[in-house]
Amino acid sequence: MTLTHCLLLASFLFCVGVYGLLTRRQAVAVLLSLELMMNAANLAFASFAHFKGGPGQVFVIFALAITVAEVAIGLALVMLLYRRYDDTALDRASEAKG
Amino acid sequence: MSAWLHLFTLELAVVAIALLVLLWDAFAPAAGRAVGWTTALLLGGVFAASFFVDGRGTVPHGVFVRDEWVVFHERLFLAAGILGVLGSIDWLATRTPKRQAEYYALLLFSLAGMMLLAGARDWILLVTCFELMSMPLYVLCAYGKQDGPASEPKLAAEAGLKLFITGAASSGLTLFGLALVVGMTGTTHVGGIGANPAPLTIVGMLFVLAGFGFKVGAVPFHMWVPDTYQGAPTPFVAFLSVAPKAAGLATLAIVLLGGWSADSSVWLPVLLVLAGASMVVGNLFALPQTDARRLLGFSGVAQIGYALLALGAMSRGGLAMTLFFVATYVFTNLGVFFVLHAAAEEGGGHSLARIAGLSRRSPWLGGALLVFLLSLAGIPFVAGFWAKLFVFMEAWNAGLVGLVVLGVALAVIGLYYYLTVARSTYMADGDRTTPVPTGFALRAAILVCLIFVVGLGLWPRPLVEAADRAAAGIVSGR
Amino acid sequence: MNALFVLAALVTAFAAVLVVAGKNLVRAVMALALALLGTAVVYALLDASFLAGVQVLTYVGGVVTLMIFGVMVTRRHEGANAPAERVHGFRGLVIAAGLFALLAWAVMESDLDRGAPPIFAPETTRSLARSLLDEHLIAFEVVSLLLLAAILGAVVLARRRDGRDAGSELLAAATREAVESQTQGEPVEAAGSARGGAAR
Amino acid sequence: MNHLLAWIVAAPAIAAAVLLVLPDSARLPIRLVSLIGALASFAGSVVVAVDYDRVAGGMQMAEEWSLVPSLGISLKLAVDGWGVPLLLLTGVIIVTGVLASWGVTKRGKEFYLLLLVLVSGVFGVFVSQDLFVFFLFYEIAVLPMYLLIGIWGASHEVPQRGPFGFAWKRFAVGGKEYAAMKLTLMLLVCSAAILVAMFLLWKEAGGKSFDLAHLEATRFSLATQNWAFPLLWLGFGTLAGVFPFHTWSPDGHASAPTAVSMLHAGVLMKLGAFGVMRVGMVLCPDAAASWAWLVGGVAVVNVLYGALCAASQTDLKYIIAYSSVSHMGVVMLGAATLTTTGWNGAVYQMFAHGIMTGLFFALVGLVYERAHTRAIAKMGGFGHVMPAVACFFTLACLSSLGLPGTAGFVAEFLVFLGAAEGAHSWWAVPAVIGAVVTAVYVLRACKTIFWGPPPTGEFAHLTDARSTEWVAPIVLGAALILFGFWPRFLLDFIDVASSTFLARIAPFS
Repeated sequence: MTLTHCLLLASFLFCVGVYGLLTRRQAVAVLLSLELMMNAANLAFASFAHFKGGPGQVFVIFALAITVAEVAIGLALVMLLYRRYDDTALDRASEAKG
Repeated sequence: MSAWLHLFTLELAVVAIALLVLLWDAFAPAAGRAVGWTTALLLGGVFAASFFVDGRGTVPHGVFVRDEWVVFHERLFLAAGILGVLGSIDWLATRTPKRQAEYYALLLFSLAGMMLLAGARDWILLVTCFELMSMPLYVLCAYGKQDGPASEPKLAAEAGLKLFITGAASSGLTLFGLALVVGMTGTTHVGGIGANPAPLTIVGMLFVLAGFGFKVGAVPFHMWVPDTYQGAPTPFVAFLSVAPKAAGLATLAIVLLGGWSADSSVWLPVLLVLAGASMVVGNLFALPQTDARRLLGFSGVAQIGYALLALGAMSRGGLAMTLFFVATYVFTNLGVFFVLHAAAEEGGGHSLARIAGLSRRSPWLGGALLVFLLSLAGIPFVAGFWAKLFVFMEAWNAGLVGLVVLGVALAVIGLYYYLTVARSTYMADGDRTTPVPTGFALRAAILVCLIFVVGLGLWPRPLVEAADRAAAGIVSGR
Repeated sequence: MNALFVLAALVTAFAAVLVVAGKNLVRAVMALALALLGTAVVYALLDASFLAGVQVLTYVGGVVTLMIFGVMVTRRHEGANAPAERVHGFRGLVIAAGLFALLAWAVMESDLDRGAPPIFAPETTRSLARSLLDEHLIAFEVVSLLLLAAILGAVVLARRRDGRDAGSELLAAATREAVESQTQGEPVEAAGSARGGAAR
Repeated sequence: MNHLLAWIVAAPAIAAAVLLVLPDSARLPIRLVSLIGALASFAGSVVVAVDYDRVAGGMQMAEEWSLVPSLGISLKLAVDGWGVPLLLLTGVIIVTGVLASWGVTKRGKEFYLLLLVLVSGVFGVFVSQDLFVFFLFYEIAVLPMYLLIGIWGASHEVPQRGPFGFAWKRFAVGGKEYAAMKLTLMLLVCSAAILVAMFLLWKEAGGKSFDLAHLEATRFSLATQNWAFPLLWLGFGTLAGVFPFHTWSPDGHASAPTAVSMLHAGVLMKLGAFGVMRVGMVLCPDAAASWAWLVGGVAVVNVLYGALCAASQTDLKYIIAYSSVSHMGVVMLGAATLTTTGWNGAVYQMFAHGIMTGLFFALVGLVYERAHTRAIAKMGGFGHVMPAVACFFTLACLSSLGLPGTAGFVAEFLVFLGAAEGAHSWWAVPAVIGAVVTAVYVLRACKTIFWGPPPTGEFAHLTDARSTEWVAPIVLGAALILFGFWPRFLLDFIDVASSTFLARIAPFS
């Protein structure tokens, strides 16, 4: 177990999240992908903190709080959209031209 | 109390107003315009106080610095906030008379986030302030959800979700990038990056920049802009289109010129490419638009390109002129959206045909719109001219001749679509002839914007000097 | 310890892939929970026991529950078998793979594992708490504002004009559906899965 | 009198500001305020002409306010020998223009407001001694055109023909909105070019000041000059109708309402030529000398091509508009000679053509208001029903073809003389041919419209000029003859300035 390994794992998680973000078209699934990205960031913070020291963990605490707030807002928006469209597929939610 | 609390007087005041408004509504729900006017007046008081509160200093550990830079931004954001509140009063009072307080409270939270952001010199504070600024915006974007004409609430919810997803994704990018940067440098201080040529630091910083790029709506992170502008309630779009962008640019300036200037050879090409691409894409995509708000969305992308160009000059003068540009853009764009809102309010929809014959119906509104459009286009004797001019000059001085020529050429293309809007206003005949009904608050907001745009056009010197003082806080020397 | 890390890493990565690859939203949420748990194990291996605890409590306990709630609210018609629609699959794959290649290159190039371990002062839970309330006090306060704004925003979004909240609306919808399906003599779940299968 | 120049520039603007608060319905007050603003400027110009010391020459009546010290922009006003006749010209044209458009009823307030703002800009250009302020005023003079043409203009009524007729219809070519947009965009693209050139010069002169005197004192490197001069030539020259960038001008002039056509063809195109000479040639003398072959060659093309185009038009306004292109070619030709005689001729031609074309457009507007057509083929024998108009039109035609005794003769004669003196004496030949072609088409137009058998049918009851309509023909016609017989008066002013400026160029040509 080295820093390189941990960072590769974090990078992998992040890129999987990016892939989901780009390809999934259900709002909830997009939220899940976002969670993966945030989690990857936290893992990277913690890995650096363990192997190199420094202020990684305290950053994770703040990142967690931010994530939680984002999830709350995100889900509320998803529900709102669902009420409007009876569906959460983003492609159908496309009144805007362009 | 600690010795540094007075540095946050204005921010605390803004938060206090937000809480006051919330409590007022909780215990004595007030319909009508009382809440809005109170908020606006109290914010006005805070704005006035900013000229008397003379707190300059640094918080222990250097996480927050209040200097001329912060003072300038505080005033800019407060002005945008006051105008944003003023512009919303009539709309809220008629559309959602029972649900007004939350709107103002959220707006004020966002405002507090921006004001703190300008002084943050620590990654953790920077990120949390950024989120405090963004989070309420997602909600406000969907605020008009249950009201208005048939197609509007759907658009508002969709706009909110689009803004949220791009915003959250950019936060994810920023955080991951910061993980790498903070890990490599071992400090959360923004200035701690120094000259650190390790690939991981550079990749991390590029991630961070991409995250901020989303927020300011620069190409290629601009795709949310037109959709959101079209969908969200117009008085809010007015605020959204200026204040967060100004805050995002301020952050970019802090990070790039304040923290990472040692490795400018890495990010400068990226920044310049983004600036050029924003100018090109924004101006060209605005051409075929028929919805005024989408048109202004792309125009906003183009304007960000000009601002980034001045930032790319990497000098005190360039930064000062970025600030000047942003400040004029704030007043101009607020004004444009307010006029559009006034013109479209009675029947919904913002296609260019809606404002046909506006100058016949309400000559003052039409004239104001013309002035704002000319300012966006950069025509002499309105503020936007000096803004563009200064930006191009500083970029020229920094040797970015090619981009300046490109920018000048594109500015002319920009003129075409701004004139198209002016043509609808002045030459086309609309189906109505009665004056546009506008509330007092909205008229006041438009008037204030107008005074600033024309006043700065005739006498730009005070703002130039203020911007220069502010820029000295980030970039020392000439 | 190394074996445990490899196991946790593999589980986490596999679960992450499941999150974005699966067609079933509920399973995707469960996979996310697994990925987050795996991450918590890695935290524990990284001597970040406090983080591991927080991860399990807030993430797995809170966020995932919230997600499932969200799935349920928005997917009541199709039950658990919501089709996961997907667009630009190839483009997304290219971008993600490119990004990973860039990151992996940067990680390898930076020569991270050489030199003495902790270069900077290590963090303990005590130092964590201290820096949280000393150096980062302002950020801490800002986060409290942020959470207040988030709560306020969520309430604003979820509330309807007539004053009913999302919960009562959900309840009403579920009741209506149950009544409908019973009058058709068909259990709710079966209807959902049948429709989900058709969509597939 | 203190700040005389500032008052001349400000008077129309102040009148415009007063208009802003007047109600739309107050027709007469609106017109009176406009007229007073215009008259005040004109009176100021006359005072300047009287007070200017023709023997001493140079910049006089200077005044200065600092505007943006960090860039060295200041509002510095002064008048030189070239400025005096052009101030007089502008004053005359705006006064007669306001009177000629006395009958504008559609959105009258806004019309006069924009007209006055535009004139303010024109006055400003002629008296600015700061390059940047020069540019600012130039922009003010150009921009209101968009609305003036777009709202009050008239669309082309002769149907589009020819191989590209369908395309012209598709893009509404000939429509007033098309004309307005084309004019504005072309001129603003050129403004951008001017701006770039300005900054090239400013930077090399030390980046401290835009003061023209300061810039003149700098000898710019050849490379800078060779970049800046073509930019300035095309930038300003487009407004002067330099071929092939003249295409905005016929469309714009033909679409614009009477007073705007008068101002635009009469004064605004002169801004372009003035800019090329005052900024381009004076600040970049070496480049001006080395590019003179091109400037002059294009000017010759202008003269000939404009005349031929005018000869083939069927729309009266287009004829006059193309004749402006041709006559502005004469101005540019005079400028390109780089001789005192040629420059005197160029500036004199600016004045003479301004007066003449103002008279033309005033009369065309008058005819159009009565006959409601601009197609020559439909008209004929109008001289029988409007004899005075016919006389004045004939006078303008005679000046246009350069008949001795009219101002046009003096100007063209000086230019041709200058061309013969200069380095490329063959220029005089095609230019004279152009003058001959001009004679053909103006006389033919004049004959078709005014002379011949008396009109019948709908045109039988046309009337001659009335009340305020008399002012423009009489004043402008008198000026044409006066300055045809007494060129000394203006040439004294012009000559002293031309010699001063040429002194910078002479050693290099």
